[in-house]
Amino acid sequence: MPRLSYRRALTRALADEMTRDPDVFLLGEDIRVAASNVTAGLLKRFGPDRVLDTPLSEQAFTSFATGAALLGTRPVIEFQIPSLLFLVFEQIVNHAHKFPLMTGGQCAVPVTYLVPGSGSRTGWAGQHSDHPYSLFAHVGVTTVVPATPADAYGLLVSAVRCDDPVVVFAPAGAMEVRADVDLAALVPVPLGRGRVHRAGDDVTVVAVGHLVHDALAVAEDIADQVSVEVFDPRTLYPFDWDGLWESVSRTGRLVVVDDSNRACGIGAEVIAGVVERVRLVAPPRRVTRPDGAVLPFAPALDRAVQPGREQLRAAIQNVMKDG
Amino acid sequence: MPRLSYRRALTRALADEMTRDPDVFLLGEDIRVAASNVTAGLLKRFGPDRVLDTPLSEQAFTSFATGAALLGTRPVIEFQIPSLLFLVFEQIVNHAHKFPLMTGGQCAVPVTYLVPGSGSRTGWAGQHSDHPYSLFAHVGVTTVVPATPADAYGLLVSAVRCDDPVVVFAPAGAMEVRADVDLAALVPVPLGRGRVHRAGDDVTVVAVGHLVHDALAVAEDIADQVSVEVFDPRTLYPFDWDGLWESVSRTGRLVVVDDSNRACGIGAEVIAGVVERVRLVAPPRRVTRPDGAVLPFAPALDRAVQPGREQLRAAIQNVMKDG
Amino acid sequence: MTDPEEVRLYRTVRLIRRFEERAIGLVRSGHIVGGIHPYLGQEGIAAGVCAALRADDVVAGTHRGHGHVLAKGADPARMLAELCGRENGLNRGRGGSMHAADFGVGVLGANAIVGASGAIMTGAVWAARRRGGDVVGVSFFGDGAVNEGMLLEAFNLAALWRVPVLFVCENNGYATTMPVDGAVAGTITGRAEAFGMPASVVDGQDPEAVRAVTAAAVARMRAGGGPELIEARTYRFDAHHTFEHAVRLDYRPPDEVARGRSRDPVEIAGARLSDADRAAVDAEVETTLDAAVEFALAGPEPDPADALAYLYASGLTARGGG
Amino acid sequence: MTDPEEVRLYRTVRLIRRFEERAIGLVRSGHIVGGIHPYLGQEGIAAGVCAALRADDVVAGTHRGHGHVLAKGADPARMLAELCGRENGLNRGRGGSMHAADFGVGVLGANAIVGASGAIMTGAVWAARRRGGDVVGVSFFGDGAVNEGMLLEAFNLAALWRVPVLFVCENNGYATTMPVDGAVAGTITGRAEAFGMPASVVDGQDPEAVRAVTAAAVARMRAGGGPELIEARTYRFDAHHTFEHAVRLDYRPPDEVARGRSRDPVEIAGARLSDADRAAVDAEVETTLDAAVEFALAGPEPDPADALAYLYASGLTARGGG
Ligand SMILES: Cc1ncc(C[n+]2csc(CCOP(=O)(O)OP(=O)(O)O)c2C)c(N)n1
Ligand SMILES: Cc1ncc(C[n+]2csc(CCOP(=O)(O)OP(=O)(O)O)c2C)c(N)n1
Ligand SMILES: [Mg+2]
Ligand SMILES: [Mg+2]
Repeated sequence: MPRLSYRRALTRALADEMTRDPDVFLLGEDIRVAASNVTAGLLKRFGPDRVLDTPLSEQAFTSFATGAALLGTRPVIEFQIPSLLFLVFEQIVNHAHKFPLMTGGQCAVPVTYLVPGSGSRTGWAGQHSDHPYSLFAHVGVTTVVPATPADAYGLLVSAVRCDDPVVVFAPAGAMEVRADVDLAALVPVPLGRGRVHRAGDDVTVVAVGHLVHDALAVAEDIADQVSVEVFDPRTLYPFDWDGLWESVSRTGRLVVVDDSNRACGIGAEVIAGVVERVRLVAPPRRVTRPDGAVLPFAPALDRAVQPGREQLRAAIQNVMKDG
Repeated sequence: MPRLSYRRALTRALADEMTRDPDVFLLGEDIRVAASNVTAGLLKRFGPDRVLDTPLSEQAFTSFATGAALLGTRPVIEFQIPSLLFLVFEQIVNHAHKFPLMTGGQCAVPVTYLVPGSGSRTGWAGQHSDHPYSLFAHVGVTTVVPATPADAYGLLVSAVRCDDPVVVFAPAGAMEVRADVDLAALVPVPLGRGRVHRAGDDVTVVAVGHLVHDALAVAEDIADQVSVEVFDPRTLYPFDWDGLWESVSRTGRLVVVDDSNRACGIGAEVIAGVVERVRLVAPPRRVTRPDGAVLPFAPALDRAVQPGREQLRAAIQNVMKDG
Repeated sequence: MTDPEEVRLYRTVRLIRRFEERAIGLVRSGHIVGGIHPYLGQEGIAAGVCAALRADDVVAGTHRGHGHVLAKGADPARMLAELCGRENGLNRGRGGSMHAADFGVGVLGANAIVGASGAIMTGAVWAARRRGGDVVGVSFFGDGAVNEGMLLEAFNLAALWRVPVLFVCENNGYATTMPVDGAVAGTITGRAEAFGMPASVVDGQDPEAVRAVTAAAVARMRAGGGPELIEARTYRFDAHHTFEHAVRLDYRPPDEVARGRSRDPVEIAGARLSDADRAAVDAEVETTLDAAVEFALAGPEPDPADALAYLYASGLTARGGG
Repeated sequence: MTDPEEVRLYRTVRLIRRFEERAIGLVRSGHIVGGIHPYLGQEGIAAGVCAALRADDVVAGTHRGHGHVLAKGADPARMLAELCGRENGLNRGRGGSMHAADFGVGVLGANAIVGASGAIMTGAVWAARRRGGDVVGVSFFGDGAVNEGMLLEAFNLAALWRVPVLFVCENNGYATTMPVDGAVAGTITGRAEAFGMPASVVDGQDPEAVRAVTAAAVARMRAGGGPELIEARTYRFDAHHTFEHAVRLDYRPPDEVARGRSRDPVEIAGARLSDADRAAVDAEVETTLDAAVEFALAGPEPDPADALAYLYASGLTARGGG
């Protein structure tokens, strides 16, 4: 079976959707030469009318996509830096997201916002290392964070086909992941459906994005002591509550590991959404970035601010101890 | 005792701080004629050099304030609409918030962002009715939501004096509240300290902003059945965990009522922060806006999307039933 | 007989004027909740611009948007029902004054965020053109909007990609209470020209002048030209927002207001009609608006159970808050 | 003997050039993590501009910011330590290449967000002026930044309020891979002029020319003038970012690169010195940089326990994530 990288899975998803649907087009900064190496080869295949390099005018090109979507196209925007989403927060949240309701259903805004390399890319420091997915879950824009190449493919395809705006975060920590994949078996992955990567009996670990791989590693590591179930929500909003409730109902214990800030992050939401519904045998735990985190430049500090395997292991051991 | 309105409490706080500290100045749209009626009289008292009307350039004037703060002043910006914070999210989160850490402590950015009339002002519809305080709690910018005139005064004063950026949300639903206040007794209210408005034994209701008044009304209403403690965090970030843990440790039950969207809102954070630490006798509940809420224009729909007293009453009754 | 084009222009300005006056009445009577930003005094702009457009052209407006929606051809009855928050409104009562839209007649919506429509319109026209045809679009905005970076970015994008968008700046001298001279360094037309766009100033109180300058710009755009800007000089006859009547702000000198009101687009357009034609149009407009008020007030209020209807075009159902 | 001003200019361009070359070496050797945006080829601009400033004037830079920080007078050793993420760096290792700042010498920071520094600098100078004095400020940015709405808003604010900010656009022909002609409708100077600002073009490869035009602008600003813009035409000799060497992007024609490199600010400034003077400066720069590398590599790595130090100036302690 060929080995597919996460990055190439994204490329493939874009190419497949552009082939399938002539209304799909791309825009962003330096996407023609594929500076991020996600759109490699697409200019040649689909031409400059469907691969648009933009000036550095994020607000305008984000709303340009909204307007283009209103009139029937399906734009995909690549953002070079996660914090560019801060710059276009208004355009996504106040416009793209709100148009359908505000117009009483007269329109749809099927735009995909793709952020290849979200989170820390070691050494990019404070303004380039954010992982703002919880913000989009809060405002209610469909938010996906694929962990594996196959999911990167399948979720990006579904995002492009979705009639609502969708933000796709491709964590830097997952971009280099490769997997043996039967290319013919690549399929759309439904939005809002989680995935149990590893079955277990004692504790459910909800892991987001690249942290799925850390969670799996920790689970293996302590397999002789604890039976860990690793649940990957894949879509943070809408969340697969049924899937998660089923898992924690069996295990009775919950740990969330999430690379966004602690307060009001998806970690908080997962805990709240579970304890409202399921009685746990031990208090749940989360492993997150600290409150208000800004990633310092020095590599050791940068790492210290991100959730790590040691913390996850400790959290798992603690919930086992607590009940 | 004179009756002080919430709005005039804000005016008074600004006037007092401008008197005390010549480095405090105001900027915003239509603040000279005081279109929002918060800055009334301040132009006359402090002159045009300290009450600056800006062009409609929210991004520039927000960063202008950052720059002015870097060089020793204490700007207060009034925003006419809550969603203008979306437009300047980058400028607050990526710049004002991050400068101190990124420079290794070389500077401070003491800017206050004041939003008079946050949340629904019935009839202002989708783009003018947001209540985005949970977003700022997530990113870790100090966030306050005063409920009463005295707290509006005291928290705004503390915000202006704080060496970090602070967002002050003055909910539309609280702006018309009046209270008998001894003006001489108005004092700064420490950031990060909650307040128990009403003591109770059976359940702790955490209510945010204007909903404090609804919570108090509901608590009175059902006083013969349930003894409700009403906890007003006042500052959402940093949160007064000690105060809340103390309360729920006594009552054993928790309901949060919060006018922001459900997913990843402060409601989720409060639940998570409590259940990590305190064993409750019944599953906690939250009453919030729905996921992804956009406020429709028609008044009945607008109201239906906001958390209401009936829902709060039901939630309280449910936690009492559950354990 | 009067030139039918002049009759049409007059009918539009008169319709907008009387629509606004009735709407203000409905604000006062509490039927319209939250208030409106009346277009009074600026009617000549929407009327003149839209008279030069085709049915398949598209427009996007502002918070002061009733004129644009009506002039492009939306049904006044459904528009008024929208302002009253009724299920039979253009947006089924979900949008209200600041978001009224009618995609069926090419109105992509009023917009409550100053400066937001420029980029949206640029994308919309670009998408329409991709499918062939020679549609053009109009983005309306005020003098305050030219200070919003997002609009200036849109100027650049439209100019670079030669997207045929007509940027219409309604310069009524104020952004709420901020005079244009206190807010705009340089000139409005100079800003557009800096992006390589042709720009001109027109008397916004004369609908025929607006129509003529728009027609010329539209002809150039249909023939393959890029975006242009028209600055229409006008005056807002009434308050910024009906709410202002309550707070009594004082920022426009009375003699300025008197001077501004003395050039009334309804009078200017009306003077070009015979008395009989004018009377006929006036009567027709009243009949239309009588029916509109009736239609609006008879419209059903939306059911609170449907408060989140249309939130997601994909059919996703949002989790409730209770 | 050589004019001491020319020696000073040459020393600065040479220092920046050799600093960058050493920094690239340290990226290759893994001592600088994450890479840098080299200022190679553009040294004449920072050198020329800062030579016309006073010590109490303030500057703010860009992602390609090493030149600005050094030219304004920051210690190269502490700057290099910052790039290496050491506790003895300018920002105690918290900022790195894109956020290097030295408030002590008026450097408010490089900035990783394109177009962000204009408004920050406008506010900073406004605040400084409020306390009296005649400080001026410089906001550096690239040709890509003039398409960012936030920067254009800052032009307006500075012009309206007559804040003495010199906007220096380093036009190196590209925003990453986007040629300036594909991104900027109209001209860069025309954009500034549209806001009523004087604007001029200067040869950015000639530090003396840059110094002269800056000095004239600064004199006008100190005498009460408002903001101005200088477009310095230049060429980026190397990759956009050191990372680019790895991915091998192909977007600049080889003959263009050759032509661009043929006008080297180090050579242009160096030619104005006697051979002996030039050799002396070169030697002095190497000594400085040898010491800087040593200082940087000997600097302690920050303690991970202090990862959130300086997060809140108020002293607030953030809740941890574990
Ligand atoms: C981005 C943004 N900033 C501020 C506001 C609040 N606001 C609504 S209308 C208005 C004035 C707009 O002035 P102008 O563009 O001249 O239009 P006019 O009201 O004069 O028609 C302001 C400040 C807003 N809606 N959006
Ligand atoms: C607002 C923003 N958009 C995009 C980026 C990513 N980015 C970093 S540098 C750069 C190119 C900047 O071009 P220019 O302004 O000409 O400066 P140069 O790199 O040529 O010095 C881009 C797109 C960014 N950092 N900030
Ligand atoms: Mg105006
Ligand atoms: Mg450049």
